[in-house]
Amino acid sequence: MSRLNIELPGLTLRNPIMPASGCFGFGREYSKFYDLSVLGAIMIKATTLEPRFGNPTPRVAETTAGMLNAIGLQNPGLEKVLGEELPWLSQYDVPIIANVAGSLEEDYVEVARRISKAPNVHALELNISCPNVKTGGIAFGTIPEVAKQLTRKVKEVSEVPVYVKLSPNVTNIVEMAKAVEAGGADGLTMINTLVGMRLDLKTGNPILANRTGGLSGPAIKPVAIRMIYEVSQAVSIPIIGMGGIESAADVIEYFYAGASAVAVGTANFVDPFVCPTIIKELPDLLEKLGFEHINECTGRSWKKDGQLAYHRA
Amino acid sequence: MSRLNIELPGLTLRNPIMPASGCFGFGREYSKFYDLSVLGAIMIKATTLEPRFGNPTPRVAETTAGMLNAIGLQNPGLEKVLGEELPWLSQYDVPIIANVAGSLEEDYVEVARRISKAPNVHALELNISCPNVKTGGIAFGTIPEVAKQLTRKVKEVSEVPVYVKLSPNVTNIVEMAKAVEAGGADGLTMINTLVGMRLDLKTGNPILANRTGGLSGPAIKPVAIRMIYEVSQAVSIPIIGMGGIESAADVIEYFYAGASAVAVGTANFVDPFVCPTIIKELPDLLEKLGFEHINECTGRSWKKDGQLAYHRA
Amino acid sequence: MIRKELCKIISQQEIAADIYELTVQGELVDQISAPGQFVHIRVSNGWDPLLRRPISISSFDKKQLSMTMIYRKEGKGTSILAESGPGELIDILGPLGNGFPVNEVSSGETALLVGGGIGVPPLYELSNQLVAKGVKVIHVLGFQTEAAVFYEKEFLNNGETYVTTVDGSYARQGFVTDVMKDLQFDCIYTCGPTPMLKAIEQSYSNKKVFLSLEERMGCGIGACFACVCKSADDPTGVSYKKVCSDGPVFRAGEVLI
Amino acid sequence: MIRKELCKIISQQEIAADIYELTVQGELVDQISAPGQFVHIRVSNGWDPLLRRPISISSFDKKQLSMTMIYRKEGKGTSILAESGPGELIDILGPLGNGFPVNEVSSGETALLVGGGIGVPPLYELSNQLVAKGVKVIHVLGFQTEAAVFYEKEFLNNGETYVTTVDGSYARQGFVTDVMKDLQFDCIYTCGPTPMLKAIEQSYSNKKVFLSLEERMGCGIGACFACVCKSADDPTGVSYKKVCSDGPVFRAGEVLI
Ligand SMILES: Cc1cc2nc3c(=O)[nH]c(=O)nc-3n(C[C@H](O)[C@H](O)[C@H](O)COP(=O)(O)OP(=O)(O)OC[C@H]3O[C@@H](n4cnc5c(N)ncnc54)[C@H](O)[C@@H]3O)c2cc1C
Ligand SMILES: Cc1cc2nc3c(=O)[nH]c(=O)nc-3n(C[C@H](O)[C@H](O)[C@H](O)COP(=O)(O)OP(=O)(O)OC[C@H]3O[C@@H](n4cnc5c(N)ncnc54)[C@H](O)[C@@H]3O)c2cc1C
Ligand SMILES: Cc1cc2nc3c(=O)[nH]c(=O)nc-3n(C[C@H](O)[C@H](O)[C@H](O)COP(=O)(O)O)c2cc1C
Ligand SMILES: Cc1cc2nc3c(=O)[nH]c(=O)nc-3n(C[C@H](O)[C@H](O)[C@H](O)COP(=O)(O)O)c2cc1C
Ligand code: FES
Ligand code: FES
Repeated sequence: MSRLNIELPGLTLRNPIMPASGCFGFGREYSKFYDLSVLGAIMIKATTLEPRFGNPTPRVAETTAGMLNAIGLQNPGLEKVLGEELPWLSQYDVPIIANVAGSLEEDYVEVARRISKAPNVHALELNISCPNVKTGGIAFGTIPEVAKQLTRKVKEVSEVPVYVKLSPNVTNIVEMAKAVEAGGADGLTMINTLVGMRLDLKTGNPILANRTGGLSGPAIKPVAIRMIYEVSQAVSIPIIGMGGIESAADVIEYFYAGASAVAVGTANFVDPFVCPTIIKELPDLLEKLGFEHINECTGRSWKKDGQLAYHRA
Repeated sequence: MSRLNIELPGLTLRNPIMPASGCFGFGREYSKFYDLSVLGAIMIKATTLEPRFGNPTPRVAETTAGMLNAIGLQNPGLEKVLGEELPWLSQYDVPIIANVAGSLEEDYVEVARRISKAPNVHALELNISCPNVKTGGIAFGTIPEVAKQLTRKVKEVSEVPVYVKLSPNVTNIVEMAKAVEAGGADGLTMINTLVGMRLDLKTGNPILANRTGGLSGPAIKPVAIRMIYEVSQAVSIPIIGMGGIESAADVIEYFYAGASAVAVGTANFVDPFVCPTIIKELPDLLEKLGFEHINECTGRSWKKDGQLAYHRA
Repeated sequence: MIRKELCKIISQQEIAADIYELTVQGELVDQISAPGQFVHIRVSNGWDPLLRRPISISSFDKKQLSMTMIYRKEGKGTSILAESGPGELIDILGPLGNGFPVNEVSSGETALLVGGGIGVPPLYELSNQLVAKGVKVIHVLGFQTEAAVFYEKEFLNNGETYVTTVDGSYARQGFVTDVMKDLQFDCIYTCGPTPMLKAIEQSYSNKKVFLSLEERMGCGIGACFACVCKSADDPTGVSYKKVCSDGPVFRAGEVLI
Repeated sequence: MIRKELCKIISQQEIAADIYELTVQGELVDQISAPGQFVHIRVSNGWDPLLRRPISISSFDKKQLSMTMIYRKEGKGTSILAESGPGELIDILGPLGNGFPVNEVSSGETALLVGGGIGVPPLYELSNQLVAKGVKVIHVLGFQTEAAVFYEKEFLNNGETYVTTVDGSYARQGFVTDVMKDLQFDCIYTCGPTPMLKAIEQSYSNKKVFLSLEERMGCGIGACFACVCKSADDPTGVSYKKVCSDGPVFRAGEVLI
């Protein structure tokens, strides 16, 4: 019996481990390292209506135990994702979560409407939180009413469940979470990156051409854990957690906080095998900790013993 | 000629390096390692009207390249700080910045009024941003109007310049900075800790008895740099920067971002000599980078060449 | 005086399952004032892991300027530490805290030294010093299981030694408190898990008892207030002691554990 | 095929001021397909520093399964790397990218290899392979100063070699472009700082020129879009190449530099 299978809105996962959006492209590169069908799901790179080149380089900068990125949502655009990337991915037995981005509400809605029809897209991840795009994004991710409205519009057209990706760059993350839940979100993914910056010692200029970028990696894990802990107690939709995950122990910590599945981003760059390695190590760790199934871990930090985890209900 | 002397409201500093509040007690412990008079200034531990025990233990937890603390403003109270700690510190030729905390506006005002009279207190640091105290604190640190009001009240009674310590746990740090500037703040100190959490793998419970705590250390440096970069362009009062500083290169990066002095917190725990080491290494690094004085570095990341740094004006 | 020093590793070996004995040489050994003091070890040059690790001094030799620590390889920091070998330099801050008061027992009296698991090490130097001044020592050492037992022979050399294992895989099955009941002594020195310390404090309120506490630490020198505990005579008030600088050894009844 | 492997360090030595020559052994050497490919090195087991460091392969030997990298010790990562010694294992991802096309010159023709500073290393294997197939090679190697010069003798063994130093402390004072003016050749292969590559691309638009680019990288394998550059034929559009997987070597005029 598997200790790892998980049911979430739209998603029947053989395990709760998936690469995070933007850290895995559309899977082609990592398919050279291992069979993508071992993954629980794949969160593909943000897709916008039109192709985008993104920001000028340098686009990444290292920080202590983290990195900044300002890719700027580079992607080949909806047509190509529908015409090439998703069909290519359909050779693998793995559900796809499509990350949807845009500048205007209409863009989001149009991408959501069309990409949700793709047969292997089982859920959308609404990216209202990208810190690296000048127009639009920021209000969607920081003003509850705006986020709720966008969620509702996207829900109206989507043929699959919609997860909303929350930005950590807010005073009150619970308020944002409740707003998108009220807007009809089927789940949450959190967290996106923290806005950060590095300056070059020699020139005094920002290392990133975009000046600021999104901080990811182990450095942000405690912030993500705290936010998931708070939000999971305030909403009744499931959370896919992310931020600095690099080991099976990290996955359990995210579940304890309140996550029902997790995504691994930056760690893929350090170790391309990190996802299959975690998937392989999780059952033994669960055994050692005395859990029959990983869903017993969800919310353990705040739930009374015996209370049921979301996905057991 | 010194490359390091700095003039800030109320503060004539032989160098811009000072230990951060809460990371250096009242100086007694570190005085066993070196002569405290080598420091630019000392930010003493938060002082409240009444003595406080603080939170239950465990109060610290390690994170990757960072740590969480939930000390809970433990301190001996205003009387004892005035009667014992400040007089003891007066044996050193070093200006003291008194960190003022409280639960109610009246508490802040009373502490500020009295502690600002102490002869070696040259400035106050208004701690409106402590994430580890249940009452009060959070509104002061996240609602611009409340912060402005408190700043104004404290300014009315303080006999020395008032620096306001900003919390990074807000959507819009610039708005907070402008509010306290409008309230009469003479300077800003930033950043305080990010709210974070760690869970124990074996028990599933938070490691900290207080559950959440404040994240400090190198992990948060890119967030601090970004915020100082943004705020320094929007206000005309000087900034004392902090967050993960551990080397002379870090100090320069903070100056480039817009700081006019810096504080070192967590790194003192790792290396008790970190402050004097940085002070010793700074002149050589400035020489290597071609600066005659450290004040040439302030705001370099966003200033046109030739424009003057705040403290040169 | 507390020093921060790059000490040279003389030897390191695994003496029981995941239990390492590490001997280093450094000037700071000369500053040690009592058994039961500890050091704060930086295990990496970088910032992962960030904090130093507090480890007790288990024995020292001022002539050789050498000291030995015994620790359990457990998490990130101690795992890295376990990889270092002879000749390498490690950054040590110490000696820290106040150790066991050896003068609380006199020559001819009997001291009971009770250690649990990784609380056993600091008792070894204490035992040596007590024996040297003519005190009779009895040791009760509790371990989880056979594979975790260490230093039994070393303690036996100093005096009567009872070993217990929780799972009964070696020596007597049970807890140290089971053995203690039947022993006669004038003073207890103990170090180990908190439940064990609590049990001993409660059962022997009529005796002189010294307990060595553990707490998560930041600075290790008294500056950060991470490691405080409440004074026992002011349980709801603001009086406190710091484990790192006022302890780690306290007289039973001095602080709330 | 790209592999991730713990390779064994055979040797490491400082061959010029802060310039290290590192030779390792591993199965991944067998996968190298062209000079100018690179590897992505993890310098720490922990997360500080986090990212791998891209370093070119400067020569390799498939029989011995060994390869050599030459790098400048500069920041955090390369400083840690410089401390490792023979026998240690390092985590290497590679071979990565597409190297220099050796088939663009034929036996009897002349290839000009132009390297600047730390761009010199990948040209060494290229030089060896060109010489092996009967191509005449001329090398122009630019360095900052005398102390930074390396591999002059090795290149001399393969053919004519001109060295320049910016400060004139060794050989000819000036830039590589000063020397190039006077030389006759059929094809240029170059690697070095961007201003040098730009100057060469502009001055020799009539020649076959292959440039190896540098860009800050995340994944090194084409997944993260950190290292893209614009296609030269679509300067304001969305066409791009990735330095890590489409490069690092490009034909002049292929991408905007
Ligand atoms: C005064 C004192 C003396 C000690 N003496 C010894 C000894 O002689 N031998 C020995 O094996 N252990 C001793 N300990 C416990 C030892 O400090 C911890 O086992 C060790 O810090 C764990 O580090 P890690 O890297 O294995 O674990 P990690 O899980 O990586 O540690 C994470 C953080 O938690 C702290 N931490 C974890 N467990 C403990 C603990 N039990 N006590 C305090 N901090 C903890 C670490 O110091 C670190 O800051 C002592 C503790 C104290 C306070
Ligand atoms: C394809 C390719 C091949 C290279 N080949 C060599 C070589 O053979 N020898 C050599 O000495 N150097 C080479 N470099 C440059 C080398 O990657 C950097 O010097 C090195 O990454 C700097 O790391 P650090 O730890 O010294 O500096 P840090 O300042 O600690 O680096 C911080 C971050 O910035 C990145 N970075 C800093 N400088 C550069 C740079 N110039 N190019 C790309 N990333 C950078 C680092 O990789 C790291 O992510 C190559 C770069 C690329 C892209
Ligand atoms: C290079 C890079 C690109 C990213 N691109 C996207 C993106 O296109 N859409 C998105 O929602 N998140 C994007 N993210 C954020 C990640 O999906 C993830 O939320 C974040 O990095 C935290 O996880 P980590 O610490 O494991 O990387 C990106 C992150 C990185 C590092
Ligand atoms: C143990 C600890 C206690 C702290 N106590 C206080 C405090 O009393 N008042 C305050 O304003 N900031 C306090 N801080 C925050 C620091 O002053 C500083 O803003 C923060 O730690 C970031 O700097 P660092 O990364 O260099 O530690 C404390 C930080 C730590 C780690
Ligand atoms: S550990 Fe800092 S006061 Fe004890
Ligand atoms: S480095 Fe990731 S795409 Fe090139």
